[in-house]
Amino acid sequence: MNLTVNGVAHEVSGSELAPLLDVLREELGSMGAKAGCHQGGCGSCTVLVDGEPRRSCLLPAGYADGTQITTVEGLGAPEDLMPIQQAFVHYYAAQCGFCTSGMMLAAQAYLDRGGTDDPEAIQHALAGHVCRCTGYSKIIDAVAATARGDSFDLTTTAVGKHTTMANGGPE
Amino acid sequence: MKVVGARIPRYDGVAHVTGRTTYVDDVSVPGTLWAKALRSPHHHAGITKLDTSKAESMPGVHAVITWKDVPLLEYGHLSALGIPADEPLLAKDEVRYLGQPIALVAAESEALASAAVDAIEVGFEERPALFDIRQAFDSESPKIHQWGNWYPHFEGEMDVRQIRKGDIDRAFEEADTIVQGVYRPAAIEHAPIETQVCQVVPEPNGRLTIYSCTQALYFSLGVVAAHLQQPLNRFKLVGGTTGGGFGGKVDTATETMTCLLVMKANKPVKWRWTREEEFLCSSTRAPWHMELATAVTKDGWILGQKMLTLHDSGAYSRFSPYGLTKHSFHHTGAYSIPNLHFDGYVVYTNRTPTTAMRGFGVTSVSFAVETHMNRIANELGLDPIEIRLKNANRIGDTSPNGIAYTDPSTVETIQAIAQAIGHELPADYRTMTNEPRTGELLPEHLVSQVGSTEGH
Amino acid sequence: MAVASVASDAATEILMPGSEDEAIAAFGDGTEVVVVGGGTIVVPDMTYRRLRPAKALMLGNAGLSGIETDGSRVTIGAMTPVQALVDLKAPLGPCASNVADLEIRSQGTVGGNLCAGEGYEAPRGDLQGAFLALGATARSAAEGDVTEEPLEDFLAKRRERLLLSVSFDEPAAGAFAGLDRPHTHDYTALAVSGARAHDGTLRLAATGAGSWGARLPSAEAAAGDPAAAGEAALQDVTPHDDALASAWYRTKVLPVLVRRVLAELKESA
Amino acid sequence: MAKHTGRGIAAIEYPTGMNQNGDPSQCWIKVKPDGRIDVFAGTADIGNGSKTIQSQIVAETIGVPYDWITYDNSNTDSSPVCTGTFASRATFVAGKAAEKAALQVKQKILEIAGKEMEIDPADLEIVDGEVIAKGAPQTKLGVGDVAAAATWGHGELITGTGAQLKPYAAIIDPETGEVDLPPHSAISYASCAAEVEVDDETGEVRVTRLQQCYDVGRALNPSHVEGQIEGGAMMGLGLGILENCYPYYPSVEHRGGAFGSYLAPGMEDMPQIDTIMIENPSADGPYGAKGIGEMANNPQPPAIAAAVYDAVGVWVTELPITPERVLRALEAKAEPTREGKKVVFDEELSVNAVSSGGMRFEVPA
Repeated sequence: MNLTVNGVAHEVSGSELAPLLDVLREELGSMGAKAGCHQGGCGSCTVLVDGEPRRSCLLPAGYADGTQITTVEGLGAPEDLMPIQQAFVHYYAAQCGFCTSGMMLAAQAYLDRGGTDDPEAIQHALAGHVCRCTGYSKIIDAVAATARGDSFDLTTTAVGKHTTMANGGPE
Repeated sequence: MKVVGARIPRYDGVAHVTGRTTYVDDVSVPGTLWAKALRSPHHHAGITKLDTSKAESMPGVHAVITWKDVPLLEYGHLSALGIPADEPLLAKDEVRYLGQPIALVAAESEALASAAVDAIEVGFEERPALFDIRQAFDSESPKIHQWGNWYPHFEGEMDVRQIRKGDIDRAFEEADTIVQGVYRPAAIEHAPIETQVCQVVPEPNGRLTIYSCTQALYFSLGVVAAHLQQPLNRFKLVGGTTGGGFGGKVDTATETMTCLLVMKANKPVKWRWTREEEFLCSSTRAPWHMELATAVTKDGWILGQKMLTLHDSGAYSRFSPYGLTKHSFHHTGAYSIPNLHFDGYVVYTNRTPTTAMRGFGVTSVSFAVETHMNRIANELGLDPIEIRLKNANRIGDTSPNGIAYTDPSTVETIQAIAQAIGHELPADYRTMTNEPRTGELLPEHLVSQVGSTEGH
Repeated sequence: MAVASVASDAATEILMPGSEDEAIAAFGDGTEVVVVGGGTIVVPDMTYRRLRPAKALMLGNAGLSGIETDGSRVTIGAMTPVQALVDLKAPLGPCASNVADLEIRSQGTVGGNLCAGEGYEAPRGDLQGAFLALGATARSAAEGDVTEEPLEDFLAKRRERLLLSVSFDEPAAGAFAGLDRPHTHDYTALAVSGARAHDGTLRLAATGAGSWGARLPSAEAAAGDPAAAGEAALQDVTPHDDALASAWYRTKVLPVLVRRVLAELKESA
Repeated sequence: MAKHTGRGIAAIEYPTGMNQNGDPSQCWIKVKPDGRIDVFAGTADIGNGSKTIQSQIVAETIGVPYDWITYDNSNTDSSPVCTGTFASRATFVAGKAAEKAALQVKQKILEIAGKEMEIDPADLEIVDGEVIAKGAPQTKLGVGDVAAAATWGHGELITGTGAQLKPYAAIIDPETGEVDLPPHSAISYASCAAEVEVDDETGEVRVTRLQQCYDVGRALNPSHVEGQIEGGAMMGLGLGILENCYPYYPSVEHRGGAFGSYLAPGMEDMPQIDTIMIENPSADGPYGAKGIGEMANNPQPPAIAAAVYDAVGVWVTELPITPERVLRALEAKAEPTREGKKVVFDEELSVNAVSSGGMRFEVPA
């Protein structure tokens, strides 16, 4: 099988029925996709296959033969973050970070197909991704801001949309 | 004050969004073996046979461990406090919950490790299992542990956690209404997206490096060292970056057993639980059983409360006694109740052992006391916000163990919510503060409970 | 216990046909063959060692994908992703959009969904009800023999035959009612599909009330009185307990969903 | 079909730090020759923000920019003791240890700067990475220069250590629960209003809005606190209406082993979440902080239960409030037993309903 991962071509032997996730992590040492469940239930292993978001724990590696695969490492590097990455930093949209790579790749695919900042559309697009930490609201804000084409100040983070600071807080 | 109070981005934010954060499963050490566990297929059974010889002789299998390999088989979550342990690291002659580990295998691939687990010969004699905590609590039910179904090691070797305050009989006698109810929140899975995982690497100097997802590096270090009867510096725990925990990763569920495999195989070993193991075998938030009876006056003063709490610890106690004690200290919720009678029991069942989870011991109280409060308001025909403000903790009011509150903000948070939902409060409720009770807010029945905040 | 390992099994022989004919030939009489559509069911079942097939027939390159319309006749290839159906009219469109989430719908196939074995924790085959309500036919092969027959007949022997496509006539009206299911990593606990054909034939079918989709002939017969039809539906199925809902609950709610489907069909008439 | 809306409220309290205390956290800090700060602590970051918050505390306390700090909690060789990240203690207890260690570092920087500048350290302060003479801000020396002088000139290592430990509060009377010391550090408070929509034919409950007010003590990083509160709200929603390891409790049948059968809240379960933060500083947490991470999932379940009652007139007191439980309650239309002044709900759930021995719940009347 020929898998091109983040622009680098690899020839991989082994079962075409092995989950792409295991091939990425165990054979190619690409650790960006996380093994959260191996059941298709959490979304943390999502990668882009020819630009389409796929659960790599469900996708037989043979079906990725000849494709271009993008993992989180294939988005921007730390010094050259893509807008969706900047948005996740600015909106404080990650806590433990374990779901983040899958969540961002699904979000990037949503943006690539022309997704808007409509919260319901974002919720629908990312519905199968479980985040146990954030309660999702900052993730939705981050995706919406990216869809709007906002630019992001990475020295600070955004004020929560529905927050009120009472009795003389910093805001 | 520029940094504190500022909306600084996460220290690890850029690493998270670029996939550079290294979790335990991302540590890649060549030659690492995979671990798999033989787990109990029964909720309660005697082990009649355990023969690992076939598994041990399989090519590619480097180590098999059972209870015989553990220097100190029983070391509990609360052993550091001098409290006796009740759970073996690996089952010896009895299994008390479905999924309890009996043996572990380290082999050259995950599939091979699974095949080796299947090759372990094990025999069981099934025993009756108890799941209804009310039945397990009943003194006439079969016993899960030899000493019975109640945890027996509270202070003074009592098998019940008690709170007694004021004169409960008088409170119920003087009440206009007594409202009783039963509250039962469910067992919950922590479900962090990262499952339980560790990787142990033997170092040339004889030390073991333990890559761990623990929420508590030093606690887990102590647990490993105690089971293995080694000094703390035999081990280096590497971690600090955890893919979610919510209380479930304080359990040190994988580290000790993986060390034992490494000590036998002298090769690195990784043990990553499947999501199914995480759901079916890892500890959960406990299901609780709480019965409340509250003595109230017709104008909404709470005179006294009697409570029975059964905390389902599952098969072993783990942190349950700690959780129940915390529960008892907070069992009045955000209110001042002068007369209390609380009995709480940690009850064993044949469920997966339960453990700490976000809000440990008090999430249950919040559900019981607050739902009960809403029922009381409803029964008395009173406004649920006003009855709360009236009974809310104030400066000088005392907790169930008689400690005075120094600066409670129950009143303020309730007022803020009333305003947010547009609930019009009468002037005297709108202007209330947390200042010490006086006048109409200090009826005769509350006088004796007021304490001193000095020295706290 | 059933907590198995995450491990791929190298022992499985992989068959990857490049056309429908090759697929039919590779399937043979189906002995020891596990058919892989998108992989969303087979791959995790293999990962957890619930399934260890001798042969796996991977259909990804066999064609078999696409939706064709010939007049009012619609034919959907077995390898068409579920996501391709979401914009179709009720009951199929709303039923398809209720399946899992976007990523799984885009990978999972119509054939895989229809032929899924019973789930070990929850019902599978969310689309079965919608296709049954449409009176769909199934084109399938075994031992080189290709036949087309009513979907119900095919479903009864779906392990022995290779599904190639399903066809149905566009209904005059269709409706779908399922339990609200916002957490999308979840199977349909219970849903009812209904369709009225241009000749006036009314069909109703349920998913989640039993191990797989079932027509509701008693409810169809009583359709003039929605309340009676709802109760009658209970004669056609044997609701079960699983992780998502109890038999008791399914028994309570099936009549409600039947009534809602009939109301929606009446509105669109 | 009939959908009904309802609203319910709840108010709660929750302690910061381990119950009964006795749980140490420690921190040590060293300064590199260019003034950059290395912080070592054993506080795991489980998403709760240990790395961020402790770095902020150290930067603020010493008086240097946040990006001068490196924070290392990676292993037990380099870090001192920390009991761990649980019991809402990471910010409060471990953060206090970091503050104490940073104060020592600050003092040493001032001492060496005093020698370099020939000014009494008491007359110096550190602002934004520079040591400044109080009242004469043009007289200054960079913290980097001070650290260099310490290293190359004075032969000193600038370090600081901090340990936070509140003594264990013992139960001195197990009959009454009396303790010898306050068993908590700080206590925090919250209230919540939940709005729901209930379908009375299917029993389905949707939470449409959560309005919540938390006394956070001091929001050391408001975005972070929001994240804890919002994440907790969704977990509380899960507790309230979705999650259950044992769907047929107390039976263990049909326990879900997958995200497809265990209902963790997803993005489409989200209600609107409004957060009000009150800052009522704690007496001894770092910069007045309290720990609110855990309590964030406590007030929603009772508020949701009350909202369901408001909507359809039934109390569901077993969690989660599943569609089945709502339908069963609607069908039963159970009224409490009223006898004299007693109003008794849920008799069928009581231990008294199954007791064969003497274990009953007796209430005086």
